[in-house]
Order: sequence, then structure tokens, then C-alpha cells
Amino acid sequence: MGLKEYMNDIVEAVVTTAKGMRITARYGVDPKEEVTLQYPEERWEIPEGYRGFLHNDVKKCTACTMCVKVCPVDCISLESVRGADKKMVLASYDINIGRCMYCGLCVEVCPPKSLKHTSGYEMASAARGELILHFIAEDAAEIKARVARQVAEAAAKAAEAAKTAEAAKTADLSAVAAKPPVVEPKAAKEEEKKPE
Amino acid sequence: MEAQAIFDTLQGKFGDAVVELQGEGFSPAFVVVAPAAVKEVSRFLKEDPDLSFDSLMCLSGVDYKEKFAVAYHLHSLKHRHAIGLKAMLPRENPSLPSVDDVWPAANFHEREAFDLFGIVFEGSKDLRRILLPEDWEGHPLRKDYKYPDFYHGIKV
Amino acid sequence: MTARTDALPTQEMTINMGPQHPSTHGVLRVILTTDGEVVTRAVPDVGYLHRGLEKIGERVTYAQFMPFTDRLDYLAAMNCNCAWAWAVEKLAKIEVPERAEYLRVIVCELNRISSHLIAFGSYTADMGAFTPFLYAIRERERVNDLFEMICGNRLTYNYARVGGVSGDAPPGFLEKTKEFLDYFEPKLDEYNNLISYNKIFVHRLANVAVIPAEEAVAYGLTGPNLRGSGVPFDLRKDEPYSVYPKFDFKVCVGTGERGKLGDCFDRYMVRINEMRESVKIVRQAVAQIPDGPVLAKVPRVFKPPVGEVYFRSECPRGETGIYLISDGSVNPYRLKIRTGSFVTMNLFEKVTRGLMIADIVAVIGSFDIILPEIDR
Amino acid sequence: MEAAALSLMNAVPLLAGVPLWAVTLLLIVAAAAVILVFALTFEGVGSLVLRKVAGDIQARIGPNRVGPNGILQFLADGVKLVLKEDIIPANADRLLFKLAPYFVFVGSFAAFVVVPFGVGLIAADLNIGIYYVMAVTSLVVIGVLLAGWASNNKWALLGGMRAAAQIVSYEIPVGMALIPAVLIAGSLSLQDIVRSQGGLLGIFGWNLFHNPFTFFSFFLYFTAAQAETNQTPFDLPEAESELVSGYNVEYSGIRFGLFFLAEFGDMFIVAALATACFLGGWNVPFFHVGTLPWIWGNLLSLGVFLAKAFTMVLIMMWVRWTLPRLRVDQLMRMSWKYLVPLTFVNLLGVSLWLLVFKGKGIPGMIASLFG
Repeated sequence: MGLKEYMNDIVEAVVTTAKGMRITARYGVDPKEEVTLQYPEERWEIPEGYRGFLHNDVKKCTACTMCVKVCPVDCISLESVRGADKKMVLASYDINIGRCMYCGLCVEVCPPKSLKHTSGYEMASAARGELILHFIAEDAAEIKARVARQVAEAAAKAAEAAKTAEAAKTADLSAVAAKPPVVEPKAAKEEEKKPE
Repeated sequence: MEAQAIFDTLQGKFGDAVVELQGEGFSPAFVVVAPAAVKEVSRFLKEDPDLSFDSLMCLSGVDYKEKFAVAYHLHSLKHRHAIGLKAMLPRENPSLPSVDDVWPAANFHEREAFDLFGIVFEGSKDLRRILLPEDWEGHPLRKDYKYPDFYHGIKV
Repeated sequence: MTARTDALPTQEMTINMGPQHPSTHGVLRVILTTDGEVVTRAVPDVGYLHRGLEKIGERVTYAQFMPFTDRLDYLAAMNCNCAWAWAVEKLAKIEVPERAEYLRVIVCELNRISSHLIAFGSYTADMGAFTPFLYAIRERERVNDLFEMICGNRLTYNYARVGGVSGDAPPGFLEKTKEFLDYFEPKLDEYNNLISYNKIFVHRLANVAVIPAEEAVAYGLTGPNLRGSGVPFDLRKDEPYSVYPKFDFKVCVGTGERGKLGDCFDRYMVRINEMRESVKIVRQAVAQIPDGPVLAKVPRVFKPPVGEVYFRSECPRGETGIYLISDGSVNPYRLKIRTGSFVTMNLFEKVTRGLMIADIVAVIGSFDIILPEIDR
Repeated sequence: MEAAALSLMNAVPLLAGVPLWAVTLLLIVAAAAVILVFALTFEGVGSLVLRKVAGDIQARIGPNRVGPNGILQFLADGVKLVLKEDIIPANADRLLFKLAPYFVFVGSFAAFVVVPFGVGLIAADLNIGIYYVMAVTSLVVIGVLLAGWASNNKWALLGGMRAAAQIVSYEIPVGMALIPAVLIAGSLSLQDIVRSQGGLLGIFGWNLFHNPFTFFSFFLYFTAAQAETNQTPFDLPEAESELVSGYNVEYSGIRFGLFFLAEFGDMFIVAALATACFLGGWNVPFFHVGTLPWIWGNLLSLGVFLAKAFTMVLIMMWVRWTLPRLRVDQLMRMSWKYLVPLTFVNLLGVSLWLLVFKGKGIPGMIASLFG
């Protein structure tokens, strides 16, 4: 190493250090450069399509189970029974947000658009059970029983109506027309057992 | 060089060791070779000036239910062409020669295939489990793999 | 004085570097055998983050695997998303609307910028200068803001879909992207002044872990690590996919400007320069983006034809190759993901021989590895 | 101290019956307490300022939760460190492990004794002042080495070895860079050195501007001293990204706190020496503080001295948050190939200058030209 290189080394070290220090000094004295967001007091604007916690509008939900099928981590579980008007009635709709990875696939496939991402992102809990969101407060068994009752009532009513109608027409065919009323809710329940 | 041409060249050179060309539905096309000939074929593919497949992009084990396979994806920086090389192995004691002295890149891939499929690469410089713990039982990417219930007394 | 090795027997020391260590970029474990400060052997031990993504892939549908690709390389989730989408589209021969391809390119390049920013920032932090790291994070936050706008998440985007993207760019997105680019481009010069050409920094990087071009090719290095050795190979240029051929950009290669070709400094500079090229690509894409739909018609129960494809795409950490075997069912039959970091680790033992402990950190940083990509 | 005790006894009639040695001892203890309080306060506030400076430079805010604008953060940190569990690793050498932090702390604290805070504010105006500082700060290296060894941790051992190599190497350039000031003053006493920079030349009376060689000498000293305090471009013994945390990796609680305080103590010592030897110490430009009443003179000089020293500390922090870290071999090369030869050349230059120009500096010569 010649003397020239030796001196060059020193000069280069000093010059590059000075360059860097000029930049850090500029940031150091310029208060406008501070970018920290004082989080609990200040919040950033959440954009339109933000994927926060999931929320299901159970009134709109048709219990089609698309969301359950598409979820890659199986964090959605729902139970439903077939109601008196042949539509599915939700018995329970739970989302385990401790498992959810906020991918948004379920929201995309939801046919009635009842499942939505909210803008919520803050939650803490000491127990894992608290991370399961229950969208139907009522107990699933109660709903099922109630729906079964309604179905039975409706079926009975239908049978009644059919009976009177039949009775008015001909007496021999009346027994055949009334369908067994208990079959349908049972079948529906079995169908819902499949997704976890 | 097109896949067919490469296949013809290989067949001309190695004869029966080169079994078939998987062209339709395969991208890139695969030249299926006998497992024992993998190393010679590889060396030829790398060193032949018209082929000069200088880089091994990927080496993967595959479980075709009745057979295992090792698939090599080769690419040539010089000629900018690519080809696949595949060796079919029996399910029992699958083993074939290692190619890590042809392409050093093969080592980690081979270790992975050994780890997850249990395919033994003979003559490999360093064939140990890579992703799983050393005392793991079984090879998880096999189609008949049974998940263990416990690992060192911890529920899996 | 003559050395009296027989009088004072010395032995080598084995040190565990990791899995918990500030500069192994995750849960990498390196078993160092050292003679004082000099490392005689450094054996990488990977696998601490193995989640069995390939096995998961065999059990979920093609669409369901998309969120898992976010976890492949969380610093460049967009690139992994798009790589998966492109691979499946190649398998099923799906035509993607042009606007969707443009959007993909925009987000991929933005993600490349943000990923390289982390590479740059964490590298300088590894070298002891903590300030540039925070500057890099500050810029990255802006990219994350953009991503949050377009897809709703800041880290795991799940934006691409088989056949397009999940949603069109919201109003104002393209303008904000331009704004970001205008803000970001001058920052690169600032980084260069602040740290890149700092004498100490250059000395830490130059001539460390030199990888000659032939070795880089033989070991299958890709991406910036390969280009750092002076091999001008970039899949976006040489095996073009998507709409990349429409853009004018340069393939950055190492020049050996401060030492031997293929040293840590070259790999570092390639990344810095690539950010500039990405800015260029995004600018062009934003200017040229056509109108139209962003999602092709893909059947809900998607069953690709039987076949095998290998799709390579240029991710920030090298080539992400997806080897996909379909048996015609809704789930992939076999899925192998070849990632840049995994292949790079293969070379680690070879290049670190004879370096010092501090250089090990420099090498890990210059390879810009990320552990979820290695362990999958 | 004895002289001070005597004068105190003369001044206060109450003390007439008390033996001299008792008053002296009392004074010594009192002085030590004052310095300890000062050192601890500085070290606490220093850590806060360090973090605030880091925040400003890094486009952040820095600590701002404890107290108004975060100014009580250091107290919170201190309380936390004291209350934390003090863990001693199972296989550590318990005695040495416990001893090491005290070595380090004493090494840095003892140097405060000769720091000339003001005209009369010096705990002990030793006639070997600089030599004493160099000697006691070397105690730090023993502590660091002990800490590294006793932790029974390989990273800590590496940190300790690095620290030993580094501090021993940089002792030489530090000493050589300070000698010009000694030569000019003709004394090793820091008070004498400060007094030699007084006079009517204002800031041009400082050794910094005495001649070109002393000018360089200052920067050489500053660079080498950064290394001695393990500040960032030279923080290899800690090197958090390589050695995790170096020699103090196994320490926790108050023992870690002592290392932490010692680090800031070292910073102040370096800044104080630079101030005293090159920046005129407590001298107020164009003004002779000795002419003021004792109390005002001392207060003014104390203020001036601290202002200068804190500015130096700030610059050290600024450097710390800008530069990356050197590698071990580069660190050694920097000392032996650059700093040591340069300081020697510099010393030669200063000596020749003093010989040729009869001890006069450039500003002095210019001043004498104009009468």
C-alpha cells in the first residue's frame, strides 16, 4: 500500500462519514420527518376494502355453507336446520378468529353478501375460547327444537288442511296425501353435520 | 433444442436406459430414464456442448401411488432451453445415484427428497434429514403416510 | 518468536448461531466451528419453520392454496401469490384479462421494492448501522399502505386469484402509486450517500464471500444472488411471462465495483439498483394499464386437466419455481415449491469457509434469505 | 483534600475539636457522594438523551410515555433494572460473575475524580491527572474480560476477548493523542492543562487551534476514544447483531445496569477529557473566571464545561447512529496501521513545533504580531 492510497483511504473514510452524518443530522433536526403514529391516540385511515374481523349478518345469511367449504383453515362452523318454509334456518354460526387468516375467500364466495369484513382489528383475550365469535346468541339446540316444532306444526297444519280438502273431495285418498312430517328436518340436520 | 431432439440424442447415446418422452400435458417435457443411468445421463446433459444444461433448477420427489419418481428440472443458461428428467423408482427401498457432483445444487434438494419421501441417493456427499427433526419417523409426503399422534410425548 | 503449538494445545470452538439470533433473519441455525474469530466451518441447519406447505397443498383446492402462498415468503407475498396463480393458469391454460396482468405486475414490482427495502435495511442493521433500517421500514410502510388499499391487508395479501386478481384497483390507487414512486426514487440516492458507499460499510462487504459466476450457476443460485456474480439472467427478461415483455427495464448485474466480482457488496448493490428498475417498471405499467375486467371466468369447482407443469417466476429472493402435478381432481396431486433462499443455503457452507464471525452475518444478509421460504 | 479540610476547620469554629483526619475523611466521602450523584444522573439522563437522539435521527419520536415528553423514562428504566431478577447462570463462575460489573463501574467512576468541572471544582487535582485517567479506565477491560469469562457463554467470551484486544490496542493512540496537550501545558494535571488554554485569545487559545498538529490530534483522540468506550463504529464487544450482546449477554437486573451506567460514564469521561485537553475546559472565552467571586466563578465555569462536554457527548451519539460497525481485523488494522502511526507522527510534529516556535501556537504568534 503506497502512501497515496493510505492517504486516500483516510480521506475517503472522513468524506463518506461526513456525508452520512449530514443526512442523519438533517433528519435529526427536522421535526417534519417524524413519521411515528402515536397509536392509541392517533389512528390511520382504514381503507375501503380492509380485511378486519369477519362479521356475518345472520338475518341475510342463507346458510348455504359456501364459506365453510372455501375456508382453507376451517375456522367457520355453522349449523342449520330446514325451516317450515323450506329455507335453511341458522342454528349457530361461529367464527374462530384465532384461527382465521383474514384471507377473504369466504367473503368473496358469499352469495347473499351477508359475510363481511369489518374494519375491526383490535382484540385481545386471555383464553382461546374467547376468540370464537358466536353470531347467534341463542343456543343451537333450542333453535333446532323450535324449528322442529314449527316444522311439525306446519306439517300438521298442512296435513290438517289437506285432510279437510281431501275429505271434502273423496274420502278414500285422504290417508295417502299427508306426508310424514318429521323426515325433512332430520335429513337437513344430517347434511349439516358434515362440515366439522 | 426441442424436447424431441434431446430425447433422440439421449436415446441414441444411452439406448434402453432412456425409457420414454412425456410430452403431452407436460411442461417442460420429461425424459424418463432408468434410475441406474441417472448419473451418466445427467453428466452427458451437462457436458455435451449442444445441451449444456448447466443448472439444476429443481429436484423433486413424487409419489405416483404405485411408484416413486424423482423429477429433475434442468435449464441451460447457455442455450436457454429447459428439459425435465425423471426416474421411476419402486416403492420398496427407492434408491438411485446422487447427482450432486454433477450439479452441486442437487444436495439440498436430494436431502429434502430423502427427508420427505425416503428416497435414498447413493453416493451423496451429505444425506441427512433437512427439514424434519433427525429422529422423525416416516416420510410425510408419501401418500400412505400416517400422521403420528405424539412426538416426544407432545401431542402433534 | 516461533509458534509453539505443541506446548499450548488449542482446540476449535463450536458455537450455535441461532435458532435465536438477531441476525440470522429468522430461525436459521448455523453451527459454527471457530478458531478464535475465524470460522473454519459453518453448517446451516434449516427446518425450524417447516410447516409442510407442500403437504397442505395436497389437501386444499387450487384456490384455497392461495393464502398459504402468502406464508411462503411473507416479505414478498404478492410475488408468491402471483407465482401460484401463473403456475395454475399455465397448467389449466387460462387466459387472464390484460388489466389483471398489469395489476399483478404493479403489485409484484411494488412488493419487490418493499422486499428489497427490508433486505437493505436489515443488512445495514446487521452491519451495525441501525438508522437506515428504520428509513427502509418507513418507505415500506408506504408500500403497505398501497397494498392495504388494493387488497385490504398489509402483510399477507392474498390478492391474486386463479384467472386474475381479487379486485380492481380502487379509485386513487394508481395516483397514489405514482406519488409513492416520486417520493421513493430520490431516497435511493440518499441511501447510497448515507450508507452504501460508506467506507466502513464497503470494507465490511467488499471481497467477502466471493462467488464466481460458474459456481453461482452450478449451485443453482438465482435472482439477485446470481446477478451479483455478474450473470445477466432475469426471468422477467429471459423467460418472459405475464406482460413483462412490454416494459423497458435493465437487468442489474454485479460489477465488482468495490472488490472482486460476486462479493457481498455486489449482491447488495444489485438489490439497490433493482429497486430503481422496479420503479421504472411500475411507472410504465401505471401509464399503460388498460381498462377491462380483472378476473377471468373460472368455474367455481375448478378442475385443471391432468398434467405436470413447472413454472418459474422471478421473486425478490430468486426464482420461485412451482412444480405442479394435477390428476384432474380439485386438489393438486403434488406440489413442489423451489425457492431461491433454499437453494442459496446449499452454497452457504462453501462460501463461509475461513471467514470471520462478523462475516457470517454479512453473508447471511447478502443472500437475503428468508426462513419460511427455506423451510416451507 | 487535607488542605481543604484545614481551611474548612479554620473557617468553621465548630470543627475546632475534631481531628484533621476525620474532617478530611468526611470531605472525601462528601466529594465522592457528589460525584456519584452527578455520574448517576448523567448516566441516567444520558441514556434518555441517547434514545431521544436516536429517535430524532431515525425519523421517530423516541420514548415519550413516562412523564411529560418521556423525560422520566430513565427513572422508569432504572427502577425496572433494580427490581428485575438478577439471574446468575448455573455454570457461571459465581464470584467473578458478581465481581465483574463492579470492576467496570469503578473503572469508569473513578475517572470522574480528576475531571476539572470548574475553576475550583475538582475532587482531586492530581499532578498525574491524565495518567491516572488512563490507568483507571483500563480497569474496565479487566471487568469486561471477567464478565465474558465468568458467564460461561461462548458469545460472552468472544465479546470479552474482543474488548480486551480492542481496549488494549486503542489505549496507545488515546494516550499519544493526549500528549500534545500535556506538552503544551508542561503538566499532567488536568487543571494545569485547562489553565494553559485560558488567556485573552478566546477560543483560539484552545489547544485545538494551537497548531495544525493539535488540531488533528483532537480528531485522532476523538476517534480512538470512541473505540475505548465501545461506541458504535467500534462496539464490537457488544455487537448485538453478531455476538447477540457480547460480554454482558448473561447479565440481568442491576448487574446489567452497572455495565450500562459504566458505558455512559465512559462516554462522559471521553467527552470531558476532550473538552479539558483540546476545547479549553472550563475557560470562558475572553474572560477570566478566576476574577469572579468563588461561587459565581465556579458556577459559570461549571456551566461552560458541561456545555462543551455534553456537546461532545451529543456528537458521539450522532456518530453512533450513523455509522456501521467495523470488523475485528479491520478494527485492529485501524488502530495499528492508521491511528498509532498517525498519532506518533502528530506527536513528533507537536514536539518539533514547540521546539521551533518556543511553545507558541499560531494564534499566539498572530496575536503577538499585532501586539
